[in-house]
Amino acid sequence: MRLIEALVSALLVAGLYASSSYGLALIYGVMKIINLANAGTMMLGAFMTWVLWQWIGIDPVISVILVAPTCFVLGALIEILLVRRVSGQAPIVSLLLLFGVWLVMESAAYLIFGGETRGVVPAYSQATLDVGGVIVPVTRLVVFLASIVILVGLELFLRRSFLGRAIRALAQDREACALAGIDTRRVGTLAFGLGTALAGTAGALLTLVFSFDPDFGRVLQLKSFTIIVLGGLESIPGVAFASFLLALAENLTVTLSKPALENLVSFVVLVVVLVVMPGGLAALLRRRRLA
Amino acid sequence: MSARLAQLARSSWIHLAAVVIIGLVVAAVPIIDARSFNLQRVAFFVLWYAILAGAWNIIGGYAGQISFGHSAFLGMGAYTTGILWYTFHFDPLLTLPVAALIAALYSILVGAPTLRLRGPYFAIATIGVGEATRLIAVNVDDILGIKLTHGVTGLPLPSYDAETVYFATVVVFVIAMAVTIWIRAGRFGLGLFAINMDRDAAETAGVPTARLQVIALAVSAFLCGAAGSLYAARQQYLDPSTMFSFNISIAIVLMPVVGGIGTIWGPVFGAILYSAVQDQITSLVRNPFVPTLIYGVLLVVIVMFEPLGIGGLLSRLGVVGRKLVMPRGGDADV
Amino acid sequence: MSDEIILSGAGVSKRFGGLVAVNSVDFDIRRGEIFGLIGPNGAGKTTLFRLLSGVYRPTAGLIRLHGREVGGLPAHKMNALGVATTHQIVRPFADMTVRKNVLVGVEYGRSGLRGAAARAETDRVLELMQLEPHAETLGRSLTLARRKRLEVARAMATRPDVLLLDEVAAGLNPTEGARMIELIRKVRDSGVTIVMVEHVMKAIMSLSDRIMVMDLGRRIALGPPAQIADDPIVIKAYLGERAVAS
Amino acid sequence: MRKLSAIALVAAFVVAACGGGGTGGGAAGSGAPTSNAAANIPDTLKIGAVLPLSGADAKTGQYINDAYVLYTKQVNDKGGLTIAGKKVKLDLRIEDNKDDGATSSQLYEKLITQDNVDFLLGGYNTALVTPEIKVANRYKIPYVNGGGASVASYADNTWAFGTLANIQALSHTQLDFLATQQDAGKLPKPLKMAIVYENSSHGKEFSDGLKDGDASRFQIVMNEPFDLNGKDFTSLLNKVKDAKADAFMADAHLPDYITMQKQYGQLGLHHLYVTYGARGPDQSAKDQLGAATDYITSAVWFDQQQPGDLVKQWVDMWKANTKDAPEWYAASGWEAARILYAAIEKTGSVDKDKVRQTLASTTWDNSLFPGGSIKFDKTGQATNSYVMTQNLPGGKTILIWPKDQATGTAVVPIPTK
Repeated sequence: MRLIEALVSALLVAGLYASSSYGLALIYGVMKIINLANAGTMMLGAFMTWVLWQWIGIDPVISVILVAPTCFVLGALIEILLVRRVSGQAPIVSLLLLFGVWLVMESAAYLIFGGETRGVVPAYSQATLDVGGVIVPVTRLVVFLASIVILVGLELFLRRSFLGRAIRALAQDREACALAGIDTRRVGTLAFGLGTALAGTAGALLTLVFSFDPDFGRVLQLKSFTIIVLGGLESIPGVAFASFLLALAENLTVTLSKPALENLVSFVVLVVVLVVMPGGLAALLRRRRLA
Repeated sequence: MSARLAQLARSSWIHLAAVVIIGLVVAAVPIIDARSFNLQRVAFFVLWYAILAGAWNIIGGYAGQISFGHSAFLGMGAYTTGILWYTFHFDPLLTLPVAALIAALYSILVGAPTLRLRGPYFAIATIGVGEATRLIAVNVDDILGIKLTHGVTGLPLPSYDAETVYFATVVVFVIAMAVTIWIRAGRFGLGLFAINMDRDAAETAGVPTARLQVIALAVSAFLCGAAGSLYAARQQYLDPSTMFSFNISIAIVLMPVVGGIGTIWGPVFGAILYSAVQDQITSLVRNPFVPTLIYGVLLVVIVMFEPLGIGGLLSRLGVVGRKLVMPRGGDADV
Repeated sequence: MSDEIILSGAGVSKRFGGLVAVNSVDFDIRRGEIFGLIGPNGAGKTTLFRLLSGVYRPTAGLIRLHGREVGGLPAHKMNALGVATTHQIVRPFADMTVRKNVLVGVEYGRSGLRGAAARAETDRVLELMQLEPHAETLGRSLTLARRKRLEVARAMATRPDVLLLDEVAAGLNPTEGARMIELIRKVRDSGVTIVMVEHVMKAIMSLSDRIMVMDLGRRIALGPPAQIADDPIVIKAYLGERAVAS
Repeated sequence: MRKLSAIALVAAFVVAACGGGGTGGGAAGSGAPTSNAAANIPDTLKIGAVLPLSGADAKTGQYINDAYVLYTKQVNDKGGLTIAGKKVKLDLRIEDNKDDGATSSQLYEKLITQDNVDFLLGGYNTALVTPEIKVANRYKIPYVNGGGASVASYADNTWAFGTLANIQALSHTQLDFLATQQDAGKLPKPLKMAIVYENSSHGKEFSDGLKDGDASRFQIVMNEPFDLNGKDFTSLLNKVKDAKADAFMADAHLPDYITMQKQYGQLGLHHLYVTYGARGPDQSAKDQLGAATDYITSAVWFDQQQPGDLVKQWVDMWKANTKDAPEWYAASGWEAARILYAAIEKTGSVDKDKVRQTLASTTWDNSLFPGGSIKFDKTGQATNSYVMTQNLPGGKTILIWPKDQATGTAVVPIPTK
């Protein structure tokens, strides 16, 4: 298989993985909790897009304008009503809590939409482009470009805006922020809301490529864990880079050995990365800063 | 020696007695009415889930290391018995100790490196281990080129007397509960609770945290392996997507957490609730939203308001003595 | 206080990436003495402390306990060799009763006691530390002073030869402070060598037989309290340039 | 006080366990064949079935569910079955296994032990049917299914029967068709095939069947399994593109077929011949994929365009009574119910072993399936031949095999876009 084609397809898949991991990375970076409800939010985002497409005929990419704010509000509510109450306890408690939230989201989707697999078929769903001899599906290209836009937008937001800097500060050292007069609770809520909005946006975009049901996002979320641990828990570009690494690793596994082992690679990478970097990158950095 | 401490020793005997009574009552069912197939089916699955939940509780409840990959050990046990039975025609229940041992050894292989991780990181690592084990079981025949697990086609097993498996399950249930009670009352349990409370402080108080966690996981995996062996003997058909499924791993976490994490009877409450919901309630409504909603809401409520789980809720209503479901960190008496 | 050296360090240093927290420090601690360790914030006191208790592994240098090299052993092994420690930020087992907190020390320490004997020993330690009225309260609901005593009790329960106390008097009001000092003296009289990190000058000066002063990871002075009090280098490190000149 | 609560707990435990028992208890007849069946024929006969009514295969499960319900209703409307002269109503109970193998076998066990069903209608999807057949054999109850085609499911089985012929025969049918296209000069000889199959016994048998093709006519350039219910086949399809094969031979279930064919189109792949085993003309695939399903051929156990009045009447009746398209799984569900009930009537008793012998020994005529009749071999699986269909642009599907029943000429090779 020509190298360029492998690279291009890995890039496109990396775009999928990255967009579904930004939300997880932001929430972990700031709140130091693993948001298991990320998959649930992606699924809800996908269904919202399906409703908008099915009844009002809005294209998935445009539907993001409606899906993202709704998910932001949903995320803010989850943080205020639930996550904040257990923030004092061990991080595993918030993980179990968000796992419960994910199950509730899944049951809501089953109740409203039933169990069948659904899909969104915009006009360009079959269209392909010939980019320098490599045939590229338009839908994946759209998702790839969207993930670039999200990457740049998020970086600018975190670097330039006041709120963005507050969020990054919170990620570094929550106590110091509180002492410096930052309303850590409000920033926490906004960060969680933003993370959930990113997950909802990813869900909306992924409808272009995947069909989905209430159980959607489960395997994808496991890959996002690998990505946020591998790529960097506070750096958004790190997430994009790790997504590419994982996509390439999977691509090579399929090409060189058996396609059935594709997911095995991502799970083995997950365990190895965690064990080799105990406590993940953040703990490594934190331990160095502690002395 | 103050009366308080005497009571401490005596109280674990009460729980042990309760376990033996339950075992005898459940074992009497087929003796009283050999054709009560439904009662035996329900009782088997309640006991079977209780073994898994109780085993998980040792590492998840006592030591506080939440594992989302326990189906790996269940599957290891089931397939060890399946392969020994199918290929070498051993009696499945005789292979049970071997199956449990191999599951325990596997847990040491994957546990030693991952147990160093903390809280959420350990949880994610176990998800990775669980899924990786499932995919290995699916593809091992192709990788090694030998007929071991028969991959996705599943391992068909000869028939076996259901009643023998039933009694074996009662025995394994009593042993599993006895082990969890004995650990909790003893020095080993005290060390695990210390790890659960604060691993670094425990380490400086002389607790060999790494070694204790590996042993706790091995005991937990041993019991899960035994449960896997029982399942193989009863269902007489194994396939990797069922035996190593993420859904079972989730159930094994849900039962003790919702039932009452770290307590003796929490996993049993959780097992009763889970099999009641799975068996009776899901067939009332032809939509999976009901079981998922029940587990989701219960999990959120329990984690937020009553860490002692249903046991805690019941004790608030006075149904069950508060002493019976003591706090997470162990207690003055058991 | 005999002059037999129980715990010593030669060229001990600890680096975190580029940051040198402890920079090749030599020291020797004699059996039965109270050895104070003082210095401005960030001088590397806590890091040295954690090197001794086994929480950190030294980047270089040797730590000897009873003459045996022990640098880098994990905390529970150091405890097994007789080095117990308390923590700067108090860390009781929150959901466990005071009794069980101490029982952990007894059963996992060097007493080797089990079952009823272990429970008896727990009572003894509780009485020694005046904690038996609170035996059944959970660790999380103790006052700061009682938590600090609980930490010392748990450490003493492991029957150490050397007890490392990390700012055990900090945050206590005068009466509690005095009571803690009295307690430390009682522990030392029971034959335990004590190494103390402390900012409360009254405590460290009145208790210590010898004091080591650290600044920016280096040892800048070692000697009896009186000699340390008016050592110009120490004053400069603490109070800055002009203080020395005046 | 604690002693009291410990006892309370014991009682609660036992009650909960019995509570699950429901009407179970020692009801006679459950789980073991009764002796003098001829005399005590009950007024109503309980029939149990467990289908995937939610999850990935919910669409297909619904079709089979409707087939069972409709046929049972028609039987009851005519007063029920006549067993040894007595009119017996049918009480059909269908449970949802949510597409999970463990749940499915547990629910069948529940139907047998708690609801005391007398006979069983089968489930759908090989991964679920195999454990279900194990339960039927364990409890010695006749089980007739229209949704399990893999040979592996029927290994050492005596009590289960499947109306679907095995998958090797499906592959052989396709090879025979391809041979005629090669002889007509429409396809190269040898034909380079890229085989991609779902990682299940169903998929393995599809791939093994294609390996039986004679080497001078067929050359396998790629043969890879993929994980079921996958969401992304990009790397796999890129490998297919790299194999430069003439024919793309895939075997998948409905959800994977839809996802894979969508990505096949998106990645701009093209082959002279494309098949997804038994999937192709499915209405829900056409809805979701539109033109992407054009020219796909499939070998199925039944197609509405088969000649004969029986098929025509059934298709009209089906369209009149359900909102589902007359797909092959509707027909195979219908046949399963028809044959089970006919066997009970023919045996003239509810004795499970006698009904089993009738099912095994009889050739079931006036069947919807090709050849008009179904005969179960000694493993319990039907041995009918397949028909092949091809989707044409505009959503039409034509019958292309066997030649004498063709309703149009197959478009081979597939024109490049």
